[in-house]
Amino acid sequence: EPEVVSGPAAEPECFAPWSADTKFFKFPKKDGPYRIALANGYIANTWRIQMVQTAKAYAAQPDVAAKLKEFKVVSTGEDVPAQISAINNFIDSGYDAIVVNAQNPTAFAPVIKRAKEAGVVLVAFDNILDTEDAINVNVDQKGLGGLWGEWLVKHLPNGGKVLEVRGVAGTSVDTDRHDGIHEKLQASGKKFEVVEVMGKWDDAVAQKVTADAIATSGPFDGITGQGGDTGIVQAMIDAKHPFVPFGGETENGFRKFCAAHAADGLKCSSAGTGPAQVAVAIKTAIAALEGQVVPQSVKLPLAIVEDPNFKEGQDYFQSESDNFFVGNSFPTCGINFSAQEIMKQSKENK
Amino acid sequence: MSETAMTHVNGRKPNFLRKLDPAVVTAFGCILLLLVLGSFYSRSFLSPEYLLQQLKVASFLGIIATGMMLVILLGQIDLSVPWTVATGAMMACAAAAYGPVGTALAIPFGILCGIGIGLVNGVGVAYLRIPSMIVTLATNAVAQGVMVVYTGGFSPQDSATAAMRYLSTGALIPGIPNVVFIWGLVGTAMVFLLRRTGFGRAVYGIGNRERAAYLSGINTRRIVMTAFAASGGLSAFGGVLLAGYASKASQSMGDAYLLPAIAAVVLGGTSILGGRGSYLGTVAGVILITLLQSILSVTQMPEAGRQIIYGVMIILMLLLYGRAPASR
Amino acid sequence: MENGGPLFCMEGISKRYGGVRALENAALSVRAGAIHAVLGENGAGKSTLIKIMAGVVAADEGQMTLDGQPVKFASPAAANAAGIVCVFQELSLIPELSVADNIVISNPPTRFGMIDRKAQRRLAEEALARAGAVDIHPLALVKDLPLSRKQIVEIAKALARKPRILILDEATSALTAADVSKVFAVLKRLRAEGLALVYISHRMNEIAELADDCTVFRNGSKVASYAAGSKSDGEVIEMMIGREYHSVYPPKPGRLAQTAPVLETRNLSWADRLHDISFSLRSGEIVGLGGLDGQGQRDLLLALFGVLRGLRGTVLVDGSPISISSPAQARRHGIGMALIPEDRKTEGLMLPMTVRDNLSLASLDRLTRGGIIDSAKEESAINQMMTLLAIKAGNIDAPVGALSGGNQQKVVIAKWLMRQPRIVLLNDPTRGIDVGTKQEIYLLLRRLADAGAGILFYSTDYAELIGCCDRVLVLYDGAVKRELVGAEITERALIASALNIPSAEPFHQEPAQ
Amino acid sequence: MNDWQYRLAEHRGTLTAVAIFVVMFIIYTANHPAGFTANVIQTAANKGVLLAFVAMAQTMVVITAGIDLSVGMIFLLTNCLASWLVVGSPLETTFGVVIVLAVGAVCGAINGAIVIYGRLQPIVATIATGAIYFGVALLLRPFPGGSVNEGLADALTGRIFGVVPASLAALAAVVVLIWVPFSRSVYGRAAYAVGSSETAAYMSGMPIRRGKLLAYTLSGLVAALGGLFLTFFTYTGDAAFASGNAYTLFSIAAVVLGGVSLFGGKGSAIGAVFGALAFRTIGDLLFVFDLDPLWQPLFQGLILLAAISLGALALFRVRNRLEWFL
Ligand SMILES: Nc1ncnc2c1ncn2[C@@H]1O[C@H](COP(=O)(O)OP(=O)(O)OP(=O)(O)O)[C@@H](O)[C@H]1O
Ligand SMILES: Nc1ncnc2c1ncn2[C@@H]1O[C@H](COP(=O)(O)OP(=O)(O)OP(=O)(O)O)[C@@H](O)[C@H]1O
Ligand SMILES: [Mg+2]
Ligand SMILES: [Mg+2]
Repeated sequence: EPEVVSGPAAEPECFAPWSADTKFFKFPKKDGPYRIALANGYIANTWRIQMVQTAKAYAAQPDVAAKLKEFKVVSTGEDVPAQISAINNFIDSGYDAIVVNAQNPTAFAPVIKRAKEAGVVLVAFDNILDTEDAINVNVDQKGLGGLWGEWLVKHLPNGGKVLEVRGVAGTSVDTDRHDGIHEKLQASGKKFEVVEVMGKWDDAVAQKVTADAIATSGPFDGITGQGGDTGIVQAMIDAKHPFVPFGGETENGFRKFCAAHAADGLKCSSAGTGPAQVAVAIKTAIAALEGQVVPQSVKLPLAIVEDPNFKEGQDYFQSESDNFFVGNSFPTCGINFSAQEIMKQSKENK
Repeated sequence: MSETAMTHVNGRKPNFLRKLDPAVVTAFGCILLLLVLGSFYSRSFLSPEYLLQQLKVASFLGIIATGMMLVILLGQIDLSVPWTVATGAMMACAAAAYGPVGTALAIPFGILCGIGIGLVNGVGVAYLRIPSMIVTLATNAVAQGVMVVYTGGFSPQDSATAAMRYLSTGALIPGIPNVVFIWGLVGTAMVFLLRRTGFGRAVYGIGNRERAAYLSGINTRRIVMTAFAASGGLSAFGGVLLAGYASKASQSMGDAYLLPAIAAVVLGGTSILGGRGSYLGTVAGVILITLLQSILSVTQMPEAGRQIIYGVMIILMLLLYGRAPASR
Repeated sequence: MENGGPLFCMEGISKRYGGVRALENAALSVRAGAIHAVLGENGAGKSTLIKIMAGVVAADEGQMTLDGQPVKFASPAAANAAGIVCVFQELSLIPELSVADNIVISNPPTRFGMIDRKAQRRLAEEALARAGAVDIHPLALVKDLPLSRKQIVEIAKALARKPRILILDEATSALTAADVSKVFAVLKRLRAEGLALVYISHRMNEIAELADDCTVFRNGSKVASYAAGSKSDGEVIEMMIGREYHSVYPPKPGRLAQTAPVLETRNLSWADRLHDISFSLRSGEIVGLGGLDGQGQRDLLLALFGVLRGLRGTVLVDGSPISISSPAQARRHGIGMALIPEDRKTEGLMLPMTVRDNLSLASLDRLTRGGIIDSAKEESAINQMMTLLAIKAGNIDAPVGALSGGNQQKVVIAKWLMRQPRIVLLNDPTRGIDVGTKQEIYLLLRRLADAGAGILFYSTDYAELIGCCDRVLVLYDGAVKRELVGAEITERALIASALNIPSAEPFHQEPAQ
Repeated sequence: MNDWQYRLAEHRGTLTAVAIFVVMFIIYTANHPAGFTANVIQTAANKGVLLAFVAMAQTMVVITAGIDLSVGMIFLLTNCLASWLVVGSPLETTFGVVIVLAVGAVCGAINGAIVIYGRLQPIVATIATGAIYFGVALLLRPFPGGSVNEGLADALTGRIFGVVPASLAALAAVVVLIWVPFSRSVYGRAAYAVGSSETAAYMSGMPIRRGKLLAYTLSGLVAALGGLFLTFFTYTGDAAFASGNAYTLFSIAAVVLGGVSLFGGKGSAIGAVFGALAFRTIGDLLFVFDLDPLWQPLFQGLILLAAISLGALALFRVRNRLEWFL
């Protein structure tokens, strides 16, 4: 049972409250070292793999490792009940804290109740939980969409035709980002015509639907993509579509394109929250177990790079995979992973 | 099938008419209908650029569906397509990391990995007699597992080689993407295989009744295994080309190809029970599915509506020509 | 009962399958308390006629009356409800269900809406007993039974439905004499009980024994109806085939071939089904396999053809021991073996494929060069076979399933003859084949033998063994119990040794009848 | 052979599934930090029961020699519907449950009608209807949300007398009230018969269409029971495409592990239920073996491959090669 206290949090820079009325928790202090579990859902995409790698890398850092008795990761796939069961199992097995990238924000009410009763600290990140009873390490998805929307408004002062490549239908992340974009476009008062297609956050799908959209509804004056942005740019190149302002995610490949074609008009805003946010979630969990004050809802800073600031070796990595997600640093939390560190981690572990 | 066959029979139709299966003709009719319907929404649906673009996108599905068709003709199914596609793409790109030799061998290596998965499927189905639906499901899971380990293991190379890019996006003849030619080649080879070779006959025979084929002295197990290997190889080749199209390989590349490949083959008039079907039908099915997906994706309606229309359209088209004959 | 009008009457029945005219203005009239035999060569339309009668297919034209009232059956269930029950030529048993399930299938006993398994078991046992097959376990799965047992189950199933009109379409074709006589006893009893029976068979002796009335069909139309016994066999056969008819069997060569054996087995054993079988087969010789059905004859053929695993003993071809582990090896050059399987529908043919494809399927290796089919060669090979066996097919690009049973069987034989086999194994190849065709097949076998093939010939029809074979090996319980040579091959000798009656002496003294 | 040998042969597939499950579950609980406790079993049961329902639904179609690739989508659709309707007063809740089940049955009946009267091949027909059902689910729940009668939900996902998981009891009740009467009814037998040999069934005058239609309809109904339990388990509705697809594919795996023949005519939903529980236990084994997270998917794949290959052992007993082709 956490005690609801008043702020600020222990590391106010890092554990920034979501909003002014965010509650602060103080859990009863437990003696370390702790047993912490990560209940991941889907695993088979680069973002998730990178996230798991980052989690392991973070847990292996000497100062963190010293506080951990055990760090266990289980991936249960797309199936929500399996993830719920995983958390139940972690509770029954006596873990001190459970970090979760939830497959569904609303489905965990019963298990949150159980965690609370058992005194287990539950921290959600990326896909967070719709609750006030667990700690959420939050990405402002709607804010992210807003950022892209603003970028387009800024670069298309007279409005225009915008291609919006959305994510996976039926998810709250997709809905939030979409709403954010449209709110800003509308607020501008300019005339924007938006063509929507579903890119499923996947380069191949996004490339295909973009190609179709360009062929049938193009050309566009601006583009925004929630993911699969490398594929979107690729489709523009294939279709010889002129480069236009683009608000998109943080894929390395996308940023490579942005850097290379900025001069031709591919003016990008690349923003998002990399997989490294898992480290913040783990850090929050440890802080909570140590009895420090933490906000119920932590607001993660967005990693933003905008034209003309793309720098090789820092904002993107020419020699790394296109699928790699950049934006792995949260300086305010002392978390700073380089691409190399993450991708090589398990090799050294062997 | 053979051109000199006219002697024996009374009143046979000329060869070209006899070959035209009404289902295939109707399928092509549906394609035209779709385009006309689409053109009400936007004139550009009839533009040559759009049509070529669709043909290009259809080629990937076409190549994958070719392998699927071979397996379906045997009365089997290959559910390992998604991760075979991904494995082919990822391994081809991975090979490119190993210097010029690796780059040169990238494409064959990717295909070879697919053949490997196909062989496991084939051994499971032909020699261990496990239903294909479940072996291929399991190998799909294993391939996924291997790729996850691989991606996480060490900084993987996943950019397509220049050759892969050329195959997918280049145009030997200006205007017509190479990949369309490749599909044409694969398709021609498949038609030849099915119609003119002993292997093709045996495939149809096994699909109709494996027991009788076995008792006819056909090495049924080897043929089934070969067909699965070919399906794996073609899926992986599809993956390699997709990687060329997208300039890179990624994990989820193949997800969007399993159900459409099955639907395309069946929409083309091939019986899911095996032993019956023509490649031309599969071509029609592939184009139908590609067009349908494309048209739906650009119409501005909620995803729910798209899904419903997609399902209804497939059922309507099947009802139009894909029905089993009435039994009385 | 005797003096009543016809119970069931069909008139002006026509049925077309695409371009094929199966029935043209056909008629049939059956009366209660009598057995009505329907005769006709393969493809005459007998099965089609009774399928219409039983509601399986719908006629294009024509009327049917039952008890003088016009009737139309929308489905087999409707015909059943009217008391018409049929034992189909193609078995209509459900392979994955048990014998008991199958017997009560159309009208199972229920309690509280659920099938009452005890009652079902009882009914099944009764029906099996009535059909004279107490050896079949009601819980056995149908798919595990040999064909002859399946036929008995099928008959039991029909009996369990308490029909008014019972139709048997070649229902005894796979049965041995012993089983047939049990079934006949049942049929005669049913006749006495006042049922109308329609009986289709190609075995003239069965017709002679059973029938009261006969109707002959040719080319989809009725040729004649007559009271049984009023015409000689020869006349009947000429009506059926529409031409003159001579002795069924070709003459035997007289003395035994003295060539070297092409095929020999020494102490061949398999599981608990085959025991120490040793025999030899010379080229130019037709050796019969006799005995009751299910005494290991089929297993022996399969064993020789490389289908069975775990064989013990030796098989020699041309004097050298070989081991064959698949049909692919068995048919190989140097061995040149062919097997005409038992069940043409599941083992011999791909029914939906064309006649052409079926014919060349076993010879693909010979018709291809570098894996590619040589169309000209294929064409000529097919034409040769079509003429040689006089296969009646409207269109060789039509599915083989559209041929009549007899022509289908010819396709099975033809596809193997195309390879010019040196050793031919035949597993009851004339089952369900009309006399005309049979005659052609016997002639063909003899010609094959004369051309140097060794033929091993299993038949459930003793007359065939007597008429065709130079020698007969009689199997009992998986072992060769007796070898009959030349004039020793008589019906009595066959039956006696089939039943494994120890002293076969008396038969030797009597001259063959 | 005597009676019991025949009966044993009849149920061999089911018994094998039970054996596989028991072995796996023993390995699991023996290595679980919390051991064989009511909590652990309840957790496993709640997760397993969902797939068990879907697998049971799949079985009903598979015995007719069909396949239902929309079963996961019916599961999603009914979940989304339940998250709207199964709330409020007991009367409203009951009403909601009835509607949800009826909608599931209608979905199943639509599949059946298309396959039977439209004479389409089940595999594509259900790919298409699956898209439709998913579309409707998405209309109902554009994003996750909704609620459920939590009292009922907790009761049905909790424990009876503190020991027996209520969800297991519900599953058993469904088996007894739906599967057993169906499989022993005339229509159930017709469904089996159609799966084994459609022509023979037709020639024998069985009510094949009604048998098939009933099988498809009940399949939809049971899938809806699964969707209902998903709602009880998660308190929400969620039209997650990937999850629906996963359940469809898992149900095929479960059915095969449960000894049901994909060629139709053979097997039992009870086998499929144990197949589902066994399949779920594969996932649970991840807890008790300390595997690198990235190796987990491979481990699961390999176990599945191994489990299905078990059936191949029977091949060594086959002495007549023709038995390969049954
Ligand atoms: N389903 C079908 N499709 C096409 N043609 C058919 C079909 N069934 C029967 N026929 C044709 O109808 C004719 C009569 O066939 P039917 O099976 O009635 O003959 P039958 O007298 O029973 O012969 P058999 O003695 O060989 O069984 C044959 O020429 C056959 O090819
Ligand atoms: N294998 C088959 N061979 C021939 N006809 C078939 C077959 N399968 C189905 N049919 C069709 O089935 C129809 C009747 O089937 P049946 O009587 O078994 O169904 P039912 O359940 O009684 O249907 P209903 O409820 O509509 O009366 C026939 O009209 C026939 O067209
Ligand atoms: Mg007949
Ligand atoms: Mg009816």
